[in-house]
Amino acid sequence: MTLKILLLTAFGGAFVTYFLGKVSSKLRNYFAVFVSLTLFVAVACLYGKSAENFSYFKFFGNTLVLRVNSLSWFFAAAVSAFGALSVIFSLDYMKGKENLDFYYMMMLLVNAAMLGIVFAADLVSFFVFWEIMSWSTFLLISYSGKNALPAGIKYIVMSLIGSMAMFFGILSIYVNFHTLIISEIARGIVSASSGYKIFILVLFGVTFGIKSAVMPLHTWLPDAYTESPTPFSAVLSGMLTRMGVYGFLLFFYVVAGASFFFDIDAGISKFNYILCWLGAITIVIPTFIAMLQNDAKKLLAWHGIGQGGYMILGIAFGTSLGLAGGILHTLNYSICIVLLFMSVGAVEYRCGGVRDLNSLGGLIKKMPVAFAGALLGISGLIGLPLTNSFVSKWLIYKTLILKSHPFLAFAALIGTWGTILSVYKFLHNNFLGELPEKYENIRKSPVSMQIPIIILSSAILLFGILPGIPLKVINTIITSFGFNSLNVNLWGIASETGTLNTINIFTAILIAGSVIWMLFRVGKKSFPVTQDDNYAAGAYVPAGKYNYTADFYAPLFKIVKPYLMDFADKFFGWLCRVFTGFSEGVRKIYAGDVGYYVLYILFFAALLFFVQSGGKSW
Amino acid sequence: MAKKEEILNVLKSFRDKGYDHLEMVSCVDRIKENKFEIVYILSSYGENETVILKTAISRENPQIPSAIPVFENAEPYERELHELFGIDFEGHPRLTPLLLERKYKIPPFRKDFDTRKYVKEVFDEIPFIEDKK
Amino acid sequence: MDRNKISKWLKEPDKMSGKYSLWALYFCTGCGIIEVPPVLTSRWDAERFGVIPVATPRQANLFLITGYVSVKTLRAIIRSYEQMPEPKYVVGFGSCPINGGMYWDSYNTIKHLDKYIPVDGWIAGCPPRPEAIFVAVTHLWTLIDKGMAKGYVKYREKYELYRRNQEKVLGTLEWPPLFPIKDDGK
Amino acid sequence: MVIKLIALPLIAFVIGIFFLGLFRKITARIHRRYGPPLTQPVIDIIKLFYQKSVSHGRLFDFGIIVSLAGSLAVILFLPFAGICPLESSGGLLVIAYLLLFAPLGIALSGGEAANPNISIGISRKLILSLGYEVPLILILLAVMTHYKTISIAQIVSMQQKTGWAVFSAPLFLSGISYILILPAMLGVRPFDIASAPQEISSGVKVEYGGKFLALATIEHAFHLFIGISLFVNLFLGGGNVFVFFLKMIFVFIAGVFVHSVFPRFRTEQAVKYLWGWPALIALLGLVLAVTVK
Repeated sequence: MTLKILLLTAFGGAFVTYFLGKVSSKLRNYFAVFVSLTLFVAVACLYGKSAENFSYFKFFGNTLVLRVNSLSWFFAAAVSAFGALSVIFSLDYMKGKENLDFYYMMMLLVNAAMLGIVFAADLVSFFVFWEIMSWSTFLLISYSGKNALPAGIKYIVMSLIGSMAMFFGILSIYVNFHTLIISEIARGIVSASSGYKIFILVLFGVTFGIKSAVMPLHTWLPDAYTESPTPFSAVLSGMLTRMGVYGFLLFFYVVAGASFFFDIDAGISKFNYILCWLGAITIVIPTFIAMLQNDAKKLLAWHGIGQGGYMILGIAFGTSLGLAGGILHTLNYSICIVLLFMSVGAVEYRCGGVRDLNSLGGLIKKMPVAFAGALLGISGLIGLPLTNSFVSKWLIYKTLILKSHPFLAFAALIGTWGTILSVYKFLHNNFLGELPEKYENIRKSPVSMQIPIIILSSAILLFGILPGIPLKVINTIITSFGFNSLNVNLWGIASETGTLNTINIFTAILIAGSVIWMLFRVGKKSFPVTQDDNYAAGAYVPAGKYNYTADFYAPLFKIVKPYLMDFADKFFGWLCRVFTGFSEGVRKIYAGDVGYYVLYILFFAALLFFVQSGGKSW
Repeated sequence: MAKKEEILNVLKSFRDKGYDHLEMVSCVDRIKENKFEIVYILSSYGENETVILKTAISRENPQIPSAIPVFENAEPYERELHELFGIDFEGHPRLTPLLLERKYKIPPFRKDFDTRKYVKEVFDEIPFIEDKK
Repeated sequence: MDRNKISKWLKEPDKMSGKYSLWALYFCTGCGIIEVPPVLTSRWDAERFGVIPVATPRQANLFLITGYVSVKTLRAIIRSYEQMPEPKYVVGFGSCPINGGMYWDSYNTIKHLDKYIPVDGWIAGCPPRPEAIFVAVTHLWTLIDKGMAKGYVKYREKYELYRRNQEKVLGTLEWPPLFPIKDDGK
Repeated sequence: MVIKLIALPLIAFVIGIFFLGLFRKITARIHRRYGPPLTQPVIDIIKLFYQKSVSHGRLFDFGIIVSLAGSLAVILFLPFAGICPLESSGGLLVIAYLLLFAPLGIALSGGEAANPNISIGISRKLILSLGYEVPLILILLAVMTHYKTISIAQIVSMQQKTGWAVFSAPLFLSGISYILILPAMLGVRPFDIASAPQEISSGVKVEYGGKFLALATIEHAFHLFIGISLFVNLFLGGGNVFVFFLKMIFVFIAGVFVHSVFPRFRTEQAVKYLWGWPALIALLGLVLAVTVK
């Protein structure tokens, strides 16, 4: 019964928070933090338990079921952890904004809905929680009004398309198998024809593809990430978008079954390769588009799309190494991007809402914690050795190379180098370079922002040096899918063709670093100077005259800019305009004048009469 | 030679004739006549000809309308003349220092500026820094 | 390499390495700079002596002032000199930085460079021949050996006087003093 | 093991510094100059350690240490004539990633100095690295797909059976492409846009003086060593210490010749060049490596 209580706490906590806010805002804040932390602890206690099937509700004769296994635990832990951290982060960030009761309620509601999704064992509760999540997300995205409203609408329209696809899928499954419980469907689907299976997978693929922003379906994401309040951007990018990945895992490997999923190559040219290539495209194009962005959050948003491609690639490729890499990358990427959004949030909070990369700079001396967070975050996003993403990316590359798919591997590796360029721009233009004069008196970020940043930074390093911790959980997930178990130890993976040993890398870098540090100490002590004392061809250049941040990659843009366009967005915009035109046309018929309607009724009556008589009356 | 008040009209008429390039604005200090001679050098790309326009202004009250409304590129030349000769260009948007680092009582290019005296007063007054003995 | 040199290297590696690796910052002030490209390139090849041109004062330890110094350039020269790391040596090149040369009565050219920054050596001539630069370099070596090229030490010790001289010509300098100035109540 | 761990960086250091000296000497001879003595880089480094320097903050110090430590770590993972103390730790992919530490460290270090020249230098460096990474990744993938392994030691040992990869059937195109991008990887003349002394006052090294510059010079020496020894490992079949060294010198001298006769590319010219013929040849090489077994 624990799951039921857990979900009740989650949903109940959200509503209680709203009403507590009417009493006292301080009480509301503490309660929100308390609820989210409780959820995290409760989820953490579920570690290792699995297959706890029980019904909690009857729905038209079908029992609705919750369950926990290693897959749902993995996602639930991440959801509750990021939820708690972003609520803590909100405390200072949202201070002084209006409608806070509503904001906190929605934050908790989104978390609760995501927990519901991962614990749901039947498709009805899955669908219901999915819809709760979509709608509360919509309300949070358009929370700040103005530009946020169109972004929210874009999101909800895309999301509704996905939901409809899922709805049809669920109906069709119910008609065919007369059950909605996932494990029973999985048993039933084995005997279904392969055409039907593809039909189901495509329907659900659209849903989850929209949610996890696979390339042609990504258009909602950049605006939504940019416009929503930053703590929620973190949740949105960290976990909410990754619900799509959870959906993919669930339907490809649990519902459809792993053995089946790779056998479709008889009919169409390998279903999973199409997904792989979509993933590869999703990696390359968005990371290059990200370089063009000047809005810090938008830059990160495009990375949200791009890094999603790695997960899809790893999952769809589907060897035990690749699958482990894909799932691990989901977690790793979430840590990094939540951290980066929080650093942006800290900067935004202190600089009065500015996140234009062309007008910031030099904040490292003022906000060292936010800088450290951003540095580790971008290292993680790149996948430098000793950060967490290195391991997951290594797994994906390796499986692609060893299975002789170098072109996919090329897309993935080039994506990494594109990532370096854009995230370095992000880091440099925010924190390095010259400090503008107006930010001379900025203070450090508040403690409520520092705590999540420090926790996530240490998580990056911990999972980077000891990747065995998450890999052990992931190993149980992939064995439950029916794949071979990986030979995981605490600091890496041993396999027959090339092993990964992070402890070796760690010691090598540590020893090299300390030797160099000693060498560094041997030299004459250096003399600290301020940024004013800088070589400028002999001239003295005061602060504020010295910034090179605009057009950071100008020479490259001359070459690549003509080829970098968001074609999907343009296509959807065109579709939108066509529909608007169509609706305008329809509106001319429904003009709102009673006289017209009477005319229409008479006309249709005459027509009906004519049809009824079959033209005999003439 | 043109008159001081008419200089803008004259420049404009030359520009309309096709002398559309102001090569430079210069100045000569006619100290004996107590006058500054302002020299405008215009040229025409089409005709490949150069025209030199001159006008004279008094030394006590060195004022002349700025040529910027006609030729925009007169700006730095006029700043330079303002700095070196102390001529006021009426209507010039910014007569800020261009070349010189120091302030001089008499603008240094005027003929009554005694450089030797100035050097003795300023540069030679600065002491050498002796080594320790 | 003879044995004498080896023992020298072991005794005072700082002096020896500083001697044979003079990285020069050329301040292209006047006509003297025209003599520098032949010095660097194939004809005279300064790299034999370990002299190479560098682009920024942070890396240089030899400062060549090649020609007259106007008031405006003086500001840049002081700035560059202060940005050079110690030990650093200054060589005035041509007669203009020595005593004004042909600009001895100019309203805008400072006459004696060593009133504003310490100069370790002079090369006379208007302008000097490229060979003179090598003579200067080898002479600088002996000065370094004997511990006589101590301009930077002098600058540190008498920074107040130098700064006062600089401010007499340039007005108040924008940048803060390099070394703390003892305030003696004046 | 421990002896190897200590010996390999020392060998790399000596060879790298020797290369720096040789570099200046050969360039001088091509210019018909006498040139500095071979020991000149050593003298320079000693001098730089005795010189004072300025520091712009903690990251300024930290970045250069990270950069050099990254290069040093790469050397520990890269076999030199069969000597490789840390072979079993991820192979070529780890090296490709560890190579990122050096530019990123310098970029971070320079970033704190707030000098626009540095920012321009960093941006050029990153763009150039993106430029040569495209063909380089294609080349590395071709090699890894052909030999079905990501371990360099295995690649070398397989070449000793089948002959040098640069002359073998499926990989010769990749080898050619590697030669074409080698100057860009080493950062020598047609591609020294990131440290152009004339335009941007030696780019990222503007604020480096004293020990910072010394460490940066050592990093450059290591970088020369890594770039060339990677080529010798992957395409020229390794060899024992003497042969390996001979092959390295051979490749290096070819690089110096290119360096001393070419002027500098503009950034976009460099990228256009790198994404042109070298990338095309590398792509063909990859296709060949996938199809020909």
